Amino acid sequence: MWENVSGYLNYWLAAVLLLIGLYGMLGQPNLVKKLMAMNILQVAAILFFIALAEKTGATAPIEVKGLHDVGAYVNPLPHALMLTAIVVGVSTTGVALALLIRIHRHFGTLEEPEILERMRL
Amino acid sequence: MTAHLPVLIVVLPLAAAVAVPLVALAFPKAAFAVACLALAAAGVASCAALSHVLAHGTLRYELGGWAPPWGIEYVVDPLSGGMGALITLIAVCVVVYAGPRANGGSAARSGMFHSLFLLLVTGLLGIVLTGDMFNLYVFLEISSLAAYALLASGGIRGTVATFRYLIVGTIAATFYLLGTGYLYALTGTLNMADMAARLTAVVDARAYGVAVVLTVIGLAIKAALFPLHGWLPDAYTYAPAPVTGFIAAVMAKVSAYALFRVLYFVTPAEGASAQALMLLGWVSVIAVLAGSILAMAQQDIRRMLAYSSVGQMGYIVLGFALGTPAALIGALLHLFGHAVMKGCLFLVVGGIQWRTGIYKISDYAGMGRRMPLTMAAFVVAALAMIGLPPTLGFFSKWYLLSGAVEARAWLFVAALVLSSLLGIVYFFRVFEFAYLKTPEAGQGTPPRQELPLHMLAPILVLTAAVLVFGLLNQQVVGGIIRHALPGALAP
Amino acid sequence: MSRYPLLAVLVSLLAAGAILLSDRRPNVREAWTFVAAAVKFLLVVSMLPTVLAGGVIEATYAELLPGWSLHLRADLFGLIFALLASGLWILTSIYSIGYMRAGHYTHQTGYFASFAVCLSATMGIAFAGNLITFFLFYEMLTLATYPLVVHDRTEEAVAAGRKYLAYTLGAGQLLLLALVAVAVLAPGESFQPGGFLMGKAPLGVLGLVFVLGLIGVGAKAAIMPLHGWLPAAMVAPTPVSALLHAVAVVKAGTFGCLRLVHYVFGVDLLRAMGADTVLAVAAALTILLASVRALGEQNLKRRLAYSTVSQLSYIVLGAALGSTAAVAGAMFHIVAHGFMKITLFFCAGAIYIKTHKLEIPDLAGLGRQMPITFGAFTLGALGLAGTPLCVGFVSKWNLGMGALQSGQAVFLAVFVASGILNFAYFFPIIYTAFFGRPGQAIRFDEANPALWAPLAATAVVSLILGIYPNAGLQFYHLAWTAAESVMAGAGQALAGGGMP
Amino acid sequence: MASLSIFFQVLIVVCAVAVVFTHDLLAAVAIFGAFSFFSAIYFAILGALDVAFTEAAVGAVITTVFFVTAIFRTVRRTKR
Amino acid sequence: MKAVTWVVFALAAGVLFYAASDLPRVGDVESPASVHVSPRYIAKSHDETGAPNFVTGVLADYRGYDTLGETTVIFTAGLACLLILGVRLGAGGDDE
Amino acid sequence: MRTPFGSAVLDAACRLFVPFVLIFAVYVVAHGHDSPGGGFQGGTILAAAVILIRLVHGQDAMWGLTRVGALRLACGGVAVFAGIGFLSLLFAGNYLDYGVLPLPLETVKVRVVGTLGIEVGVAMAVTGVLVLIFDALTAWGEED
Repeated sequence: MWENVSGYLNYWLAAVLLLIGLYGMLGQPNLVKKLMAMNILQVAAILFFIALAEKTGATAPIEVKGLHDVGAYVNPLPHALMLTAIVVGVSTTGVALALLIRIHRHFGTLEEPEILERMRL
Repeated sequence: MTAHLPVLIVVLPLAAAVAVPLVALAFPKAAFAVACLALAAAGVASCAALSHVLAHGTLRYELGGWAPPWGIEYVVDPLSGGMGALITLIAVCVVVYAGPRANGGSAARSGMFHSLFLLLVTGLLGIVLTGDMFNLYVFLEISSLAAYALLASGGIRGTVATFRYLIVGTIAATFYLLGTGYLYALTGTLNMADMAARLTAVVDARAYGVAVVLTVIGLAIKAALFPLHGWLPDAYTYAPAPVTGFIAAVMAKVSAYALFRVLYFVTPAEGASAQALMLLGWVSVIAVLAGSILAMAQQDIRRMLAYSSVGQMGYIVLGFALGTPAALIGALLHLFGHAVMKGCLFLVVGGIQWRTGIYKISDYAGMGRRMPLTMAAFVVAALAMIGLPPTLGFFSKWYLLSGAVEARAWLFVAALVLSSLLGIVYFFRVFEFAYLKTPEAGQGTPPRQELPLHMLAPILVLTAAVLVFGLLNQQVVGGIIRHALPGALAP
Repeated sequence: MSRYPLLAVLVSLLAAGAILLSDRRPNVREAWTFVAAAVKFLLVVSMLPTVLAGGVIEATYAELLPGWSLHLRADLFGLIFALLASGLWILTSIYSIGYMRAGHYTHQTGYFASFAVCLSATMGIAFAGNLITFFLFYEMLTLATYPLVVHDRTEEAVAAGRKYLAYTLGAGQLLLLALVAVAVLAPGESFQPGGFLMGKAPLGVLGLVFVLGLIGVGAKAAIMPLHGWLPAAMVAPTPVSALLHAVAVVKAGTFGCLRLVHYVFGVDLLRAMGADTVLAVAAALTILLASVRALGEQNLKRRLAYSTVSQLSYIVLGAALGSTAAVAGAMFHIVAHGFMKITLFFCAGAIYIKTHKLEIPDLAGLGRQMPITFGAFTLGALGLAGTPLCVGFVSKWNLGMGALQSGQAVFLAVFVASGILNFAYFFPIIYTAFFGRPGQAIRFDEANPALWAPLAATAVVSLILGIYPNAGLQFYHLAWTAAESVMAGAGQALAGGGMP
Repeated sequence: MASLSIFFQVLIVVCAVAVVFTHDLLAAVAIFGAFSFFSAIYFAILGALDVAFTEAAVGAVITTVFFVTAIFRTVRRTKR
Repeated sequence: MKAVTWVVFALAAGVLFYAASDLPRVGDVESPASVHVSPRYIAKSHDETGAPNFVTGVLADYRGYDTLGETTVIFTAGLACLLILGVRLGAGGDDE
Repeated sequence: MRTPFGSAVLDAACRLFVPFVLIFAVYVVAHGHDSPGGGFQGGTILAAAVILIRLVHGQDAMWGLTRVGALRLACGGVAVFAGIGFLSLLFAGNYLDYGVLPLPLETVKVRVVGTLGIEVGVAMAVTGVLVLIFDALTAWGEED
């Protein structure tokens, strides 16, 4: 039973984080919250990729003298991809925060319903 | 040098984007020239690449000298080459239109504006040319971030709209990334061609279906396919004119292109992608009608055009969904044509707003006399949107219709015809105001306020393109688009 | 020579550009109109000998769709329409200038430019060698006419414009569908006498295509119930009503109808589908109902509009009857009705400019004050009713003969009944004008020569053509030859007969 | 090893939920930093040292600093 | 908005949990990802790129172009923030 | 920040701390090859150091990075990266194919040098941009 579950636990973790992130982004009225949820969403994607890279019994993808077996190292490709993804995440967060500050400067609030209400006026 | 054209198309605007802020600090006057030159150079490069591809077949480029699937590959085939040429053509027009004092006047700001514009172009070109799923994601993010900045550089309403777009866009990008992750998990590769070859073995996996769903949803959000279009109208409405002109013209189109790439060049024809296409077909029928109906309800001309874009994206996806050669030709021709037409329309509307502050349709009274050339361009482009001969819009609609008739998809036929009729209604409403109504009595005839040359010229170029490419559509179709069809359907 | 059709199309298009550029100089602007009209007419006439000798002048240009190029071809039938439209354009130009200046109209530049574009489109329709070329110019005509309909910028004009667009562009979409279907069934075919669709698809499918196409052209041809736009469009300045709504636009519709029936589908196919009867019945009903509606209209222009609706269906009925004489009659009626109806509209315009009256009771006594105008009106009206020695009689005789030839004598009765109705709605006008008692003391005299000269000319021409149908441009000969070519391959030989 | 993994998995989820449902934004940012930090550790457990390092530097430091800055510039509490 | 949120939420949840059990198990040495492209990175990275850290080898060399894209992304973000917030660059304020 | 958290203790801590951070950052960049780290991580740490200085000393710190400097650094970083790509084009290689650079070393070593070059570029860009973003977020009411 445990064997069955453990093999997919990481995927489920990623899925749960994704859902939390989605909920936060779509359901939370506060813009800062949305952005934090966005970061959680990105962690979910990263986690998913890292889980893909995993090999049972393998070590980190840095060469150890004398160990040349392919199965001995986890897959480095998803790691490289996720470094890029993290950078993308922080870039997006930065831009979003800039937008958010500008919105706050004008409306004095960060609650989406209030902003929409004032835009309608 | 020809061998290096694929990468030059993308890297030239990138290099210029890096240079422009520095140049703007040192020689404020030169920054605009650098931007123009770089885009022109990229345009020349993409046209050269396209003609080379048409003569000698697909051009592949191994970045870093690493053979795919280990390295990243650029693929210039007639489809991506054509898209590249289209993007650079419109980019050159728009950057000239924006002019050296774009966005608020100060040299540094204008330098940043142009730099971000170049980055946007870089991102879109990268998406178009890449043959690697993850590289596509990276360039999708470059273009998205640049687009967020440009869209928000207008007023506060634009900023709020952009924030919403950013949230939705990030969800879309994450979905795409996850879809890529699923595909990678199933095939172990990121290279599109390699992936296509390896996917046939796993078509039956549930994870494959999910991969397709995630990828398609991600790209459909970016392409603003109804009902995932929520971000689009506000974002298009409140952005500065050149930005909307460019983004409305090509950005959603590039996402649609990516959708086409994935569904026709990466995923196998049977299985989940076929079901996804069928679903997209039905969705796009609703999109075509809903977009047109919503467009009719708008008072703000920019919103009207934005909703019309939603409908027109439906046309394109409808063609993808039908999947017959004629329908695909129609969709791709419309991809091209709609970019030119909508770009032209938004540039006109933006120019009018810039000159007179008018953006309500009811305030357009007398505009035909105030800005005769600009409005003439609007009329031509609008007639093309409706799909009247001999404009480009007619011919793409022709192919879509004949594809739908061939496939005996009568509902699609009806949707296409109905949406043309709705298009007549909402565009002729503008014509009536512009040409038949006179402004408030007592104000006399307003003076002529034609746009300055650097704004007018790109508009007229795009207008001419609508007509010329319409009459020469067989050259475009026969020379490029036919060769751009996926293997089984190409001649 | 093979460039002439294209030149004939382009000359007025160029003129439109020149007219727009000479916005501020009315004399130069109108000179352009004249030059273009004259050049166009000469171009078209110079093609006549070749075509009469049995030749076809054609050229293809840019390929627009797979197999379908921009194909311009002057054949017998096309030339009839082209001669008529380009010839009448000269007269209408004179009339327009007089009318627009006398009526102090604004936006004249746009008016003349649109007019020129309309003529280009009409030429294109006449010379179109295949369906896509036809459709291209057909939509162009729709668009170019719109500014003319809404020329007055009044609420009524704008509403009429909307109605016009709703009918014509809507029908255009259906025509487009029919085109797409034809393109799928028989890719790249040009118009052929006798049609080319036989056997390309099951009859049911072809029938559907035919209905779509017929609605497409029928809206412009104002076949009931698609006629609603025509009376509404009468708000346009009278020269527009005269040339476009009596000749170019609606004739383009009927012309398209004939093209569709005889050059795309063919009589045999039509009969096989049973569509000929349906079409004939629809046309016959239109003839009668429109005549009755005309009786009820008190506005002169609107009465003329319903008369147009009725007369156009003569042509459609001729096409549907599908015997040589009927088709020849239909083709000749395009010419005949053109001359007669333009005379009537010119008269209405002259009356309006002079008196600002168009309600029929108000015309009382005007006939004696404006003898030329009302004399011409009488000639035109008599012709439309089919009085012998008038041009209307020639076409009606042929149509009647055609009805007998195809063994459907009931339609002869329709023609006769319609003739009586024509008398019924024209006679009161003429009677009121000549013998009515003027309601007020103001005396009017003849309008200026720019107005009465053209209408006198058309009236005289319609009289001459009634006596010598082949006079001048050999319209009658053209019509017969074209009809014979169309019917040559038809299953049941129905040739022969008709007028000497 | 498995129990360590599960411990961090639970921590990550708890932190994520707490981030979304905390009303004090500054507290939420603090929890978010912790969330990033725990995920970094978890990445390290999975053998992704580079990713862990980057996540720690970016998620736990830079992003958090950005959030704190932004919150100082705007408002600290959510309405609901 | 709320309804949309929940629909998206439910769909995403369903889709993700539906698919997860079909993926290669975490840690599977024979999964496509482990056997197709990546072995070369592990086996040859040191010889071909000189990087004993395979991730760096992949990031900076095999897929160096992605990293250029990544750098461009962050560069874009920097410019975007400046443009959005209208920050003046020079210490003296106006750089006209 | 117009109102830095300046205090004697913080100032001293900053003086003590920052040099180590800088050295560590350089180490991370340089050793990305054989240990976790690289341009991005190093750049982040550098940026963190600069931001620390900003926090303690405020915008007009004597040492640190001006805004224009940060922008130049950012542009320069990307330019270095893209420039190395162009250099490889110049020496008849594909874009970013470091192996072709004309250095008197064996190919693998040349690749290492090229990789190091781009890591430096990435580090510059990341430092510059993160500082720029921080500045943008903290620029009180400077908007035009």
